[in-house]
Amino acid sequence: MIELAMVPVFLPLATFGVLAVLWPLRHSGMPAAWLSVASALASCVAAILAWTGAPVAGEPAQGMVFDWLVHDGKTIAEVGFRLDAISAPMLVVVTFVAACVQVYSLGYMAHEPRPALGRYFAWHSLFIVAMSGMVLAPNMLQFLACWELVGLCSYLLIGFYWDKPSAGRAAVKAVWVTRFADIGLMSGVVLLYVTTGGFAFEMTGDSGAATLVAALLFCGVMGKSAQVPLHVWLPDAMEGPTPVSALLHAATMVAAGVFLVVRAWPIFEAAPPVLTAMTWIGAVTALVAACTALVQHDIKKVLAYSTCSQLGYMVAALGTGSFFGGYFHLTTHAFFKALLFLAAGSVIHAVGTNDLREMGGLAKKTKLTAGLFILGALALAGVPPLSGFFSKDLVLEELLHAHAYGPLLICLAAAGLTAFYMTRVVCMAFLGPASARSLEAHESPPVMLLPMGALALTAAVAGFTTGRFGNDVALAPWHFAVTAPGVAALLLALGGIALAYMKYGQGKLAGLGVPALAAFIRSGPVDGLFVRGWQQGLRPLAGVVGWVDRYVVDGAVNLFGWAALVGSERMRVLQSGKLRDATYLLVMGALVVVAWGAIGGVR
Amino acid sequence: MPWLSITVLAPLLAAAILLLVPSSSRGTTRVLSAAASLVSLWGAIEVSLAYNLHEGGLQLRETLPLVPSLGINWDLAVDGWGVSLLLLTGLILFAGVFATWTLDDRDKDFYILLLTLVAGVLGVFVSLDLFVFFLFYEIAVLPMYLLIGIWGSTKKIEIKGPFAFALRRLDVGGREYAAMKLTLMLLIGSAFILVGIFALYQGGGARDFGMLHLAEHPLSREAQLWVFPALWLGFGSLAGVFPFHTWSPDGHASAPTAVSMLHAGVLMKLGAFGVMRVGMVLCPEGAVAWAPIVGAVAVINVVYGALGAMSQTDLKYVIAYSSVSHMGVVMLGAATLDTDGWNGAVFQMFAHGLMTGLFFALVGLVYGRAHDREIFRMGGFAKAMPGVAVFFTLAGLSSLGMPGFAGFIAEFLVFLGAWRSGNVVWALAGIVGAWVTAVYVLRAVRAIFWGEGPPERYHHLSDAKGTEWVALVLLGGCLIVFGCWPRLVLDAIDVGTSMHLPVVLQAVKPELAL
Amino acid sequence: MMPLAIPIGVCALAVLVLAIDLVPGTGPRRGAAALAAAGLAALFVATWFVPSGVALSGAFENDAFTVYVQRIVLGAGVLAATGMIDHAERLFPRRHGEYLLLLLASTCGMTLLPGAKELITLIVAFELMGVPLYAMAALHKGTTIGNEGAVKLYVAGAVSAAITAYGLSFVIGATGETMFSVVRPGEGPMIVLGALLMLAGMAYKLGAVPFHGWVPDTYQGAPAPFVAFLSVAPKAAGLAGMARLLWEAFPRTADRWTPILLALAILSMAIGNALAIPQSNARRLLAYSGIGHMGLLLLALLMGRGSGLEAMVFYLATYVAANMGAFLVAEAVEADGGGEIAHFNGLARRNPGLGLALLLFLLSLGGIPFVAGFWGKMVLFRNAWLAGYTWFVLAGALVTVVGLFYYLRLGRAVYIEAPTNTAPVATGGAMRTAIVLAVLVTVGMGVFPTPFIEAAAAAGVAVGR
Amino acid sequence: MTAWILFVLVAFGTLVSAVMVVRTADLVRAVLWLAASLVATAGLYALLDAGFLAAMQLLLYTGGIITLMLFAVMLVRRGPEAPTAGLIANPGRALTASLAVFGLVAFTVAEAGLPTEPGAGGSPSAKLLGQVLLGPLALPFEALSVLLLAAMVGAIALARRKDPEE
Amino acid sequence: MNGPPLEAWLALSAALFAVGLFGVLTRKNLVAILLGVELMANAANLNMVALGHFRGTPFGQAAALFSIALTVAEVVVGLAIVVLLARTHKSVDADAPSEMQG
Repeated sequence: MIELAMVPVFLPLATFGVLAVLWPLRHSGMPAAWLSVASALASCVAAILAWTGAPVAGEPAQGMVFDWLVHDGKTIAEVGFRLDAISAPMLVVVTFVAACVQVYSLGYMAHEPRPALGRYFAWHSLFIVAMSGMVLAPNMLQFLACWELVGLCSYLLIGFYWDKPSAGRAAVKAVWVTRFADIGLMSGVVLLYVTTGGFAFEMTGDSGAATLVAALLFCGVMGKSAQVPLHVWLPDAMEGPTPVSALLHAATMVAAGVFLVVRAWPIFEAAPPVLTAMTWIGAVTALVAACTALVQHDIKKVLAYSTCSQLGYMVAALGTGSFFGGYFHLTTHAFFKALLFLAAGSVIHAVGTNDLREMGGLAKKTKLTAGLFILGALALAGVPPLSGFFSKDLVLEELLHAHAYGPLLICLAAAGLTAFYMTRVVCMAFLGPASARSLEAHESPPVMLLPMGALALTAAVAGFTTGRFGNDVALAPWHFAVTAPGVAALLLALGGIALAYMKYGQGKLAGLGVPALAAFIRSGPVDGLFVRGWQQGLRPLAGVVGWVDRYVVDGAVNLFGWAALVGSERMRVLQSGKLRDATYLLVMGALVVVAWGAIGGVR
Repeated sequence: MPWLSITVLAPLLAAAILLLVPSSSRGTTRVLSAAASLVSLWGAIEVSLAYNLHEGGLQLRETLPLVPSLGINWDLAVDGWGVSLLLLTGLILFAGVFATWTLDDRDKDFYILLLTLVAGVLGVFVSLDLFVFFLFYEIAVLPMYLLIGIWGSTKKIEIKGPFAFALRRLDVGGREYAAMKLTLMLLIGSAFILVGIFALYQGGGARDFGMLHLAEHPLSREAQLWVFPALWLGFGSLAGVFPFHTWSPDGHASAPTAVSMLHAGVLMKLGAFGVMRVGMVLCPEGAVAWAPIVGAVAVINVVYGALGAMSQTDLKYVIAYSSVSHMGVVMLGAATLDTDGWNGAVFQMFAHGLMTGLFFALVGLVYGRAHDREIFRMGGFAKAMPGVAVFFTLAGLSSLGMPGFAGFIAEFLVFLGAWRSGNVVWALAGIVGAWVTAVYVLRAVRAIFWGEGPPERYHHLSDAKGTEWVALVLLGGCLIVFGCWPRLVLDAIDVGTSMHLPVVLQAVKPELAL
Repeated sequence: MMPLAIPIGVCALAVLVLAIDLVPGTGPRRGAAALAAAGLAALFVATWFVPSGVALSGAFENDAFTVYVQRIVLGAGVLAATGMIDHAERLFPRRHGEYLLLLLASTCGMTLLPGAKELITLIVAFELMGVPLYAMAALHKGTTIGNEGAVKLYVAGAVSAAITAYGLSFVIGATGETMFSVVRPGEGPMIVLGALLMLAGMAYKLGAVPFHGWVPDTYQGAPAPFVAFLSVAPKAAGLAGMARLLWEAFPRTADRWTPILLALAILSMAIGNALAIPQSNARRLLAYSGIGHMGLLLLALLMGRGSGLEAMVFYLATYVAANMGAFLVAEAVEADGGGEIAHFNGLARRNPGLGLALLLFLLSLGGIPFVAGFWGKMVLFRNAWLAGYTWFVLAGALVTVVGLFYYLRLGRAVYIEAPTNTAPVATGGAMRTAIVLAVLVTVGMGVFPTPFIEAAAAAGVAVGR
Repeated sequence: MTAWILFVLVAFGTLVSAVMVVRTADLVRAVLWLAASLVATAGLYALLDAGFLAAMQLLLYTGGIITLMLFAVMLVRRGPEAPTAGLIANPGRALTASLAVFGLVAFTVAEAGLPTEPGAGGSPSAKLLGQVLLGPLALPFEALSVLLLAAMVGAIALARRKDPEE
Repeated sequence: MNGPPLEAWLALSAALFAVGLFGVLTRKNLVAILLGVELMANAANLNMVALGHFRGTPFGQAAALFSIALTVAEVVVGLAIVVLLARTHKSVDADAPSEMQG
């Protein structure tokens, strides 16, 4: 079965290699695209087959490793594949969403110039390789390596429109922030090696080191999975083409952080203080992101903050002590958030702008897109029978079990807000009077609608596949209807939808929002912090160091040169060129020589 | 087949023959230099193939008495480290020769000096006799003066700061200034090395300069306490150790492409190699006593170099400062006295050599076409030169430690070594340094290559042509190959480390029990 | 008598040259110089066949040390004779004979000096070496600075001769004998005073610092090929004479005069190199660099028997070719343009051969590998280190860096600066052969120094046996 | 006793004439004073019963060098001698130097054990001197001849007015 | 019959030497400097003879003889140079020839 799992790594790698080296093929446009799409689809099929044959929780993992780093003759780090209950489902999610997005991109990116299209699909294949490599990583080192490669792909894909200055800044910002967080991750991996002598995912021995390693690893998670202080790069990442946002910045890449915690669960399990911190950070992120999403005008920004909020959910779930809740929510969220982004993409494709205020009444023009978007929105809001309801309630339930009442309340509030802002988007975009732009909107071609349909299907059905996520008990679907948090969440969701519909659908309740606060949140206060940190902190420090090096350290070195030159010039005066001075010098020299010798001896 | 002598002497022989070739015939000059570099590269490859990893230790030994009465003999042998660094030099030389294919004024002299320089470098990596080691070291340092002096470029530096009078008197920024400063600082370093060598020689009974002989008769602890710093400062000045690094920015910024490729790519490694192979292996107790200070200075190097690079707006200065920072990582690795640390240090020499070689080749191309090095005046170059943009990004990613490239392996091993040998602060500083590197490298890539089209003042920008691709593809390819399959070189380096480190660790005092 | 073969040979050659000059006829006398050069070369070869041993009741001994220094001096003589032909052709075509006779007389003195085992022989040989040099310095008669250089050399020489004589009187007074072997056991203040006076009297010829007043002006003013000879041969023979005097006549009082030599060495090295930095005239630069080198040589001298003198004579051997070559190239450039460093601009492009030769000479003077100077410095530093002068080696190495600074400044003019006029510098056939010879010796010794080091080792031990 | 008186007289004569050599402004008179001093020295030699040497001194020194000096002075004297030419410059440093020399020699002489009365062998007769010159000192004797030849040729080459080239 | 002791002779020659030295250092005229040198050489000869006499060795006088001869050779060349200098520099002042310096 392991060979099947290797397909999603080697096939796209081959595709990337071919596209990278044979530039005529890359410049050929559609053939290159189809090659990449084919390899993505094949990888998806292989992943699903591998998942069916994969060992269920408890069974030994199938794996294959080659030694990579060596230390005094012994190998200290291997590279390879490890297929088990945790990695198999994630592989399916990744490859499935990637395949859908690639097919979707055929339509969405059709009008791009040929070489750019080739480049786009090449990097997409590289992303699949990196993501699969990370999912199947047998040890923490390969996980870290692929984690960084995923960051590289995000940098490349965000900066796809490299001639747009804003895209360039966004791409660089993404890397800076994520790598800043990766300082923690790398230190964690190094500490892991130092304490355990290897890179395995579990840590025997005292829990002190485990706590520290877990905390450091969590720093990396906060960066990649956009937890509150370090989430500033995610909204800017929307500069990339929408399929990229769908694949990377919604479904898979941002979830890497969560998957890291799941993958290295034995370490985190042995570090309770880190877990409690995670619940709080997750909850806070969920709430803050939800509030910010409320006030955004750009449809993609709304979805970005919504992703940020859902990631908060997953992290909070992980913090409760069982990784299943987070993991399950991750998978369901991947499907419906990818769906939402693709739908948003076809909306943008239709009206040509991201600004919600210029949209309206698209339901009539783009029925299918509207229908799929609304389905996704409902799943996100947590309306049964869609998968969102099941996974979100599982999270709330776990929070309840872990007696984390504070985070529970915050998450409930966030759930309500989520429903509210999704409905706001639906009303502003699809319902209400048609704006100038939406008049000449037209439905997206089938090649875009087909993957959205597939994702819609999985978003609906995913709720029922609880059994295959590395957990031992399969929960019956109806189990949630009865629990208290489940009911509370449902009520809040319906309330949110109603309120939002009344405000934006029918224009009542005008006094609800506080425009000043909305404007302040939109301005991105946290982002401002980072920018100021760079402009007043790091850059001036570099300036000072540069100045010190050129004028002080280098100055001191030049001082010697200067002293030598000036000193020797001044000494030239001694050599007067007059014969009598020379004779005098000679005689006095002789006298000193003789005196020193003659008198010196006597003492 | 005495491969080592062939590899070392091929460039010298070619230089000698070039002397006789009339300078008018450009073709023969190029073919001859390319042939010489090919022979060296081929020799390096032969050596690495012939080197038997299981056996380890010193192999392919060639000895010939040179001045028996003083105990000096032409004693070449290669250990694990020598193999990898020989390979690096061969690669960089081959790329360097092709990078200056289009040079036209006085190209014959250029190639003669370049080949002499490389012969010096090759000689140092493989010579066992300290005297011959020093002899090659001097040969490697001196051609730089003429190379920078004749083909270098001048950059106006604003004169200010507390020592403005000194700067004004020495016409800072000029190419003669840079050439002279570089040569003098390195020669002052070699003065200290000479003193160190003579101390070792006397300690070994003043009979033989061979390193093996000297290793058997180590100096007393008190003597080692001052001999090691002498060797460290001497070699360190070439490796860009903090207070003596100031020649590096000016030297590399003024040097022509191939020269800075070779200098930053290979010559700085000479310094670090010297510190480890001569300094640490022959003065173990000195090395152990001074390791914390060497490490602390290396940390300054890393962070100071990275911040320095960030403050620069001239492309060549950015790369030069980044070399100082990366060489700091090498010295950090060396100071850890840990297997991973040393493996990482030597691998970093290898990886950084490739990276900087590629960087300076690219900078040469960009400067050759745009005749400007101010990165914030450029923009959108990717439209005109996509190939250069791709390889520049590739080199940048490797320098910021992106996995899949050689840079990551080296830095990761160094951080492992640092943390394991108890200097956590060094490791953290190194990791932060890597992040700062990411900041200024990506900023440079964006400033030069991304954005709308190139500003109108750069009219005839074109992508790399013909032979220029050789350097890019060769070095870029190596970065990826050695990044994905590090064992190709790491095995040899590990063999070298496991041969030398125990010698140093024997001198470890109990309190530093590993 | 046979051990004296070489000095007698040189005298015979001198007389022969004089005889040729007497032949009536108005044509320029090129033949004489060629004969002199050939003769000296023949004598150089003859040194291998002259039996060692004592001559004339012990006044002269022909041992390894004497032979080594004689070879250096004869080699310098050959280069000087060939080098001067074009210069003389240009400036005093009809007075070859006088110049050569003086040259050979001085060379005869120099071949005598290293073997002198007796005080008066030493003094007379020293004067025989010195007096002709005064005359040669002014022989050009055309330029004002030429005569100025000569008079400064002369006055320094005359005063020093008086001081030496005064010193000699005390030594003879104290011991009553003149043979070194007899004077050797002598101690006491009178001998010390005599020894020091003689030391001070002879030091002017080496150009050590307090006595160096005349060096830069004479080097700049006097005819260039003569300066090439003056900058090397008298120093070599002078040092050899002093080695004999100090280590064979006054070894007992060594602790009194070694610190003085050390002081002279440090002063010479420091001030010589320092004053060379701001020089703009090539010959003055080489003059001061010579004073710098004298610092190292004095250290070798004071280290005494065995390793010290070995390093001294070997360093002198490596120093001869490079220094004379550098002056000969300076002569060629001066004849074409002028003596300032600026006139050297772009020499490498005007005639690559000359440029490369000068670069090799400068590298050898600077102590860079693969040319003779490197080995000279290394052997000296090694011996100094083993003799305990560790700090001196570091100081010497750092001063070498200063040396390289001003050598490279000259090198920069040759290789980097653009030439003012691109016409190649005209060099006569003889000058070219001399320069090629110097290059061959410099590079040859650089690549294969072993025989020279071994011979130096034997020479080092010969003194004071 | 008479030896003392004679010594004092002649020594005084030498010293006075030496001082006058240094003091007189006019060159010719200075040379003549030098001649006087040399003759007095010859007298001293006689006192030290070095008869041959006294003769040599008179013959060579006074005869040879003084006449040469006079020729040189006449050749050199162009117009009227500038009055200041002969005068003394910076005597201060010169005085210190000469006193230092004298002091040094006095100091050493005081230290060294000197033979007080005349040596057993007394002063050598001319015959013994000859044997010495041609015995142990044969080599310097011969070398001296080469030196004198070279000095003559050099002097003529420099001083002659019309070179063969003109 | 005890004539003046050795000390007296040495003192005399030292005095002569000192006067000669004074002459060399103070006189501005080149020929006068030569005179000074002559005095110093003469003092040295006197010293040799005196010491030779008291020591009873023939070498004193022999050395003096050689010294006289050496001084003669020196003076000959010296005067030739001075005459040549007078012709080219039009003056015999010691500090006239100082074009070169530094």
